[in-house]
Amino acid sequence: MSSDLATPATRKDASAAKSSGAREPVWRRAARWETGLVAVLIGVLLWASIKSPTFTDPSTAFYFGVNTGYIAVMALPMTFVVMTGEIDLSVASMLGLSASMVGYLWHHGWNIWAAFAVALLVGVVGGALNGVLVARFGLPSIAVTIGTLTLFRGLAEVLLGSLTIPTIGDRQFPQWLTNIGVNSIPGTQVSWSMLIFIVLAVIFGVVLHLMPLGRAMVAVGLQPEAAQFAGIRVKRMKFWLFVLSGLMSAFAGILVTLQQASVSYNVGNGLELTVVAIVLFGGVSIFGGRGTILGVVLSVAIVGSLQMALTQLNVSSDKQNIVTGVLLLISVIVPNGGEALRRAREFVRRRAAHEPG
Amino acid sequence: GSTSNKNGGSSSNPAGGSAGSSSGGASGAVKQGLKVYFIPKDTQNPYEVLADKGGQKALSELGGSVTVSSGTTDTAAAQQPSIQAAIQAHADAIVIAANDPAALCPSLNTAARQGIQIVAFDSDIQCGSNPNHLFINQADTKTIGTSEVDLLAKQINSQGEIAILSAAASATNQNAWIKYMKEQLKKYPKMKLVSTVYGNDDPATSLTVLQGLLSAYPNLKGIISPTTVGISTAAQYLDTHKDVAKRVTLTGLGLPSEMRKYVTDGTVQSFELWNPSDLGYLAGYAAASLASGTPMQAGSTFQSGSLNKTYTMQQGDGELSVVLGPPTVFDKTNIDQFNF
Amino acid sequence: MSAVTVPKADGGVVLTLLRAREIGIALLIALVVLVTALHNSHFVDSNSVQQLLSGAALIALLGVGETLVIITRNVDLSVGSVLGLSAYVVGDLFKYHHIPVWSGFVIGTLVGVAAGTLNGFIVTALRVPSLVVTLGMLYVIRGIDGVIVNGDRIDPESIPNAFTAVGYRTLFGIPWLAIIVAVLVAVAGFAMRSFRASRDLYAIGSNPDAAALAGVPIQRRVFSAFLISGTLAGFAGALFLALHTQIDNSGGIGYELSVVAAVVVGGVAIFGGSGTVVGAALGALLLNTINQALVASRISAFWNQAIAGALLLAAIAFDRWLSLRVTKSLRSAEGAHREL
Amino acid sequence: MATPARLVLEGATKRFGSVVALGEGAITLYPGEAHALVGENGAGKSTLVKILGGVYRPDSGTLTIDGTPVEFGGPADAQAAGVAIIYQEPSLFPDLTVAENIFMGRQPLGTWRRIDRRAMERRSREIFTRLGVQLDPSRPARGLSVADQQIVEIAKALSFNAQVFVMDEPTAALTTVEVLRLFDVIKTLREHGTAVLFISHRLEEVYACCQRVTIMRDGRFVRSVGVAEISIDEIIRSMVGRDLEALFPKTETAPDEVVLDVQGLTTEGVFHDISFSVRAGEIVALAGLVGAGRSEVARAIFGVDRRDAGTVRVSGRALANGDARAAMAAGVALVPEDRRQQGLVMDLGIDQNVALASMAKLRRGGLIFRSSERKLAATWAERLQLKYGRLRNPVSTLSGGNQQKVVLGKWLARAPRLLIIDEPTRGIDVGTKAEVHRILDGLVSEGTAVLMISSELPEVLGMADRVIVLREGRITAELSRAEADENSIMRAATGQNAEIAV
Ligand SMILES: Nc1ncnc2c1ncn2[C@@H]1O[C@H](COP(=O)(O)OP(=O)(O)OP(=O)(O)O)[C@@H](O)[C@H]1O
Ligand SMILES: Nc1ncnc2c1ncn2[C@@H]1O[C@H](COP(=O)(O)OP(=O)(O)OP(=O)(O)O)[C@@H](O)[C@H]1O
Ligand SMILES: [Mg+2]
Ligand SMILES: [Mg+2]
Repeated sequence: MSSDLATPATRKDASAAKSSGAREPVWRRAARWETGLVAVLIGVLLWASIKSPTFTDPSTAFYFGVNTGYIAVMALPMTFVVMTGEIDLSVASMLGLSASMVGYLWHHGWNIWAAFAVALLVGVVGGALNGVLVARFGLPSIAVTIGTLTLFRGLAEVLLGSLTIPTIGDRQFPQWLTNIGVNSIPGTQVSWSMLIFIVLAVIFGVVLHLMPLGRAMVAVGLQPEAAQFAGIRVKRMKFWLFVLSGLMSAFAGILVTLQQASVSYNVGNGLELTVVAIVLFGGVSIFGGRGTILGVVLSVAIVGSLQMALTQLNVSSDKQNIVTGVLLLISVIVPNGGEALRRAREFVRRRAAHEPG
Repeated sequence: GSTSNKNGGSSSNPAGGSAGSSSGGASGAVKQGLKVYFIPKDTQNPYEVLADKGGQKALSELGGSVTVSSGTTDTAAAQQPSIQAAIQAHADAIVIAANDPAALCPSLNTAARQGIQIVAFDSDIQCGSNPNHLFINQADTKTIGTSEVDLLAKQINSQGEIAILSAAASATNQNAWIKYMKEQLKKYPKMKLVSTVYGNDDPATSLTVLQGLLSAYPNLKGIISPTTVGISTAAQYLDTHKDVAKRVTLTGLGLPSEMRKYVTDGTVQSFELWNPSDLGYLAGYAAASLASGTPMQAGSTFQSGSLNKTYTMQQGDGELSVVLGPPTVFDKTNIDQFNF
Repeated sequence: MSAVTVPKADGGVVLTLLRAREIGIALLIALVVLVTALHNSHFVDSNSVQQLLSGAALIALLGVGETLVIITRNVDLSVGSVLGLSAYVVGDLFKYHHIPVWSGFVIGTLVGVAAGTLNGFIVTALRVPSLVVTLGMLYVIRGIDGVIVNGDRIDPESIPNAFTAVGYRTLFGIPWLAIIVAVLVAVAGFAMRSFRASRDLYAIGSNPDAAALAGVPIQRRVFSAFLISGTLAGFAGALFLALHTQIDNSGGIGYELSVVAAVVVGGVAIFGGSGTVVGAALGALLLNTINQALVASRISAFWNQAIAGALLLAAIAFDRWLSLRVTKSLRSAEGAHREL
Repeated sequence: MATPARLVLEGATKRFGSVVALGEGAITLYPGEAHALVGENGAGKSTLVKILGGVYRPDSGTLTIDGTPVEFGGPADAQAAGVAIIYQEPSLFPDLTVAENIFMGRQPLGTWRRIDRRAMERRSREIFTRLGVQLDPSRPARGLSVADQQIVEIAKALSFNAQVFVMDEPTAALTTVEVLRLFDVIKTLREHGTAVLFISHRLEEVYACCQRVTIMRDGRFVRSVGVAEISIDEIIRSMVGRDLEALFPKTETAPDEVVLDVQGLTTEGVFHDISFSVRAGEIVALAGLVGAGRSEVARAIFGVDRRDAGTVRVSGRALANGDARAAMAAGVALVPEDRRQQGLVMDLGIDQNVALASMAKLRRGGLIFRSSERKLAATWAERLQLKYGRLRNPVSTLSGGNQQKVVLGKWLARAPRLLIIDEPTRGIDVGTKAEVHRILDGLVSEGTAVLMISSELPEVLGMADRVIVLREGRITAELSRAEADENSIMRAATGQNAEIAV
């Protein structure tokens, strides 16, 4: 992007930052949001334990992991991408493409590890395509990734068409691998995909909050031009973050393939908005530069356990949708609500002061 | 698939006998207070809603209860939590219309291992023997495929180019029917299937691909749309484009209530379906019966309440299934008698 | 030291023409149509052209509102849900309350007004990012729709013919639907050029701080943009019902991304400040044309989505290339006039 | 004065959290006068201007226009009251045409309240003619140079027919000729009875165009006098509150080995065949008019822009093209011209900004801790005498001069071998200016090579050991300290004999 009159920085000033906490240190804002999330999480867990007799069943933890683990894995690179002020809407399609690639190769007699390797490579290539278009050609990521969302899903359809792998007569996927969808880690109720997510979350958290790369991402998200002048390779960073996002989505595709022990091309359809919702609810600013991995982890925990509890209570999925939407709205309204109230009060005061005069 | 086939085949006779002696084939043997989870493709699909209501009716007749649970999107992932909830609630049976033939197998297998009976309806699962399950077939899969081709053939004098307007490319039931349509078409050498297009059960997409189809194949004589959204969208198009309606004949699977207008005004001559409510009702009875100890194997029988029929499980298509009955063909003469 | 007229600076006539994005997109559409028609002359049959237009009409209409919102550096992801809700509410009233035909359009629009008001209020009064707000509203409105629909479905026979006529009637071979939308696009296009309030929208998106300094009532204008977007989505819901003549809970699912794609392809800058509603409408037409052309070219259905995605990327890239050329020509024009 | 005041602001205060931006602001403007407002960076001038413009609502204080007390609810109210403002930061709409930028919100209307574009462009052209510039009103504002942006800002304010005309540092980016033209315009405005408030850090301009001057210090009104009654030194003393040491401290040093060697540097359409070198212990100034391409040369050397041709060597090692990281590793630092966009991440704390370029140094076992960032920042804040509240406060809360010090600290923390500094004192008050100059002088004494870009001739003449003059992207002269004077530089910069009058 050129150094034109209106840069992203002024955009941020105008919308998000101008309100409440712009002048406050980042960590204090974040800390407060995370505190709120912890409170919400505790509230949800308490409420669910009281309301739903089966919520305290140990298997809930396992199911929670199975249902949310692979989505959460995509939320991590998405956090990085959003931190730098971009967005990747192609993650769910990449998940589908990678899974379809595994299925396609498996169907054609490949070794499972070779199939995984190719699927991950597809993730890297797809991510690189996003990266090139966004970082090198300067195209807006929201538009590019809507395009690749269609493209990747389309390629998955080309690969598998109407097939579900394994088809009748195919080999089954190796059972010791597909067991990750059925069995928890021995001696615990933690699913494998959740363990993977937790390990990754620690790594991503360290990178974001304690490493130069993380600092650089924050700077890029807040003010790309200034970051560039500080020697940060903005384009290169964005490129690699999209590659990372592609890779992790492909990995999530492998996870989901194993959990379901099968693949169709439409696996993970529509998950992109779920991933974005999780990241945003975790307190990551859509304008970039603000957010924590802890927030995203808490968000995963809240969204996942709410879904478990509501399904157990047989709350209709439409009402669950409403809950998801309301959570998102709360995530932006609460931090800004105080400021809005203050503005409203001032407005009323001014009105009142004007009227007699 | 093949192992289960063999097992089922070899053990069918003695097991059938024992089933007969233990349960006596009477619905009176059904346990009270059964908990059955109905997991439709999504909670809003009107067709599935009718089926669920049928299931509810069945279980309330039998003194049990039905929980309907699913997502809002037609994905396997959205059905997963419902299966888990059923497991955790120690349900007696799960009746599922699977969004994916295989993706739910691991979860369903877990459920089966906890003693939950698995019944599939509308769209079958392909899990081999993990778990064993009973498929409530709306009509014999092969019959649906062949009869639709026959229906169309009758109307276009068995000749000309035809096409299929399906739902999503990955829809299991659609693909199963299409397979048999293709087989049946071999009997009509003058009818040529030129294309299969996918409208994703979205009316707008269906319209776009339909028009694309019509311009790609100007000599198209017939369209089979084995999906309710597809056939009604196509019917509306033909209804408003009489020039096209004159040369193109439409048939497939549709709901009488959606199609009545077009059959009455002659745009569509005939199409098929079964009563979705009966389908759910039968599934409910099957699930209750299995949960009450009827063994899941070929030859087992169970009563079906107001359907007034004793159904026998059969090993067909490599899967254990019962067939609701032949599909009803709707046309001008009978369409007013149906209100679903 | 003469006044520099920018267009002459670089690239000549072609670039000047292309600078009006609309012409570039129109050329692309012409290209797609031409290439397809060379393949298959039936692609330009009147039926096919009618479907090209009416298939794009709803997305184009939503695109008008979306353009207004995006120009102000916001985005409205709730349009698909609003359309679905509006369509169902209208259908429900036709079916169960037999409301007069005209009121269908009014009520549909009012549903949109309510949603737009809510979006606009949250975004402007609370000053929160619209992407998050409208993503939340996408879920909330779809959920409310589900609660209202509750598995029901509105059938074609419940909807008055006079209402559905809007969906299929033509005037001089052009679908009413397309005419209605074209008129709205033209009016909006004219207004966006000609009135102070609409220029304010561009100012806000181009540089919000400067807009505030210039005394532009930012919050009021952004509110209006959301209100208009909601209103048009509501109206589009009524048209959706007229076109498809039936509705359940699934109307408009996923439209938000199609609309954003159309708008972006139509040359509206996703970060605000520039773009036209005419461009957005043409963007919608281009995408629909591509989809229909793929089927008409007899390309295997499995390839459709992949090719559509690739073409979408190509269109975005082409647009970027164009605007880079334009910026470059502006740069080289600059400086030439500076007095030393 | 006998005439009644046009505008009176009294006892205005404004605080931002704990920062008191304006403690006791006051100004009185009379019709037909040009009134200067001066003060150090952060004295509160812009804050006062924003109060006049209705951007900020004062916490207390009264504003009277033509004897009537007024309260502005927003910029629109101020405009309606006849107050036109040119803000310090250009605020244009890049996507809109120049004419629309000028008339935003006040576009001339035709029938049916339609915007009359033709009238709008005609009137824009008229204003440009008055300003003596040629700008196409129908071109988009995107791509305008900083100077042209400023011209559009001025045109915007002129289009108001305002009673009160406020200009916050309008000349910072203008060439001499344009400044003179602006003074003419101000004169015409005065003759029509407009009150003009003029803010500038170039005190000679104050004498050239204003009748009275108001001095502010630390957010407070200090005094208001006629310019004839006060000397520059006195103004400075009132601004700074103390006597000022030399503005251009200059220690003579013997230049050492070549640190930067540039050969044949070219970027198509911007600059051509630039070759020069900078030695350790010397300051080389790049002079030239705004738009000559000096900043672009600096950016290409540092590697934030790619070059089309040429080599850049630092201490004999060639730098990769377009790789700022490599340049930094080789010991190059660049203090860019636009500190708000390029120099600083405005929403990050002072500490993180200072540390941003020193990540490698601060890393402990691959990790960065906030405490080490803060320690580094504290060191430099003290050395540079930074005025701040807390180190974790966002730099956006600092005044311009202090922001510049943060940028300096950020790069000096890397102990660079070569410091490129672009407009080191643009928009900086005289007090801080002297400090910055002293810092530069200190660096050079320690053996750092400095490449300085400056549009202020006194600064170039006062600080540089050698001056390289650019005109339209080409080197037109290389002058030693002895050869360099206003005339020789301007001749090289303009390619003609130019009288410098200001
Ligand atoms: N929005 C703000 N939030 C917090 N502090 C602010 C804000 N705006 C200004 N300040 C502080 O108020 C003080 C006065 O700033 P102001 O911009 O008015 O100074 P100035 O006299 O215009 O300086 P300069 O000559 O550098 O433009 C400074 O200390 C600045 O840091
Ligand atoms: N925003 C811009 N848009 C288009 N061209 C620009 C822009 N900025 C600079 N240029 C072009 O680049 C060249 C040099 O730019 P610039 O004004 O930065 O030079 P400079 O000598 O560094 O001046 P300054 O004193 O402002 O630092 C000129 O030809 C100018 O036209
Ligand atoms: Mg200032
Ligand atoms: Mg410069």
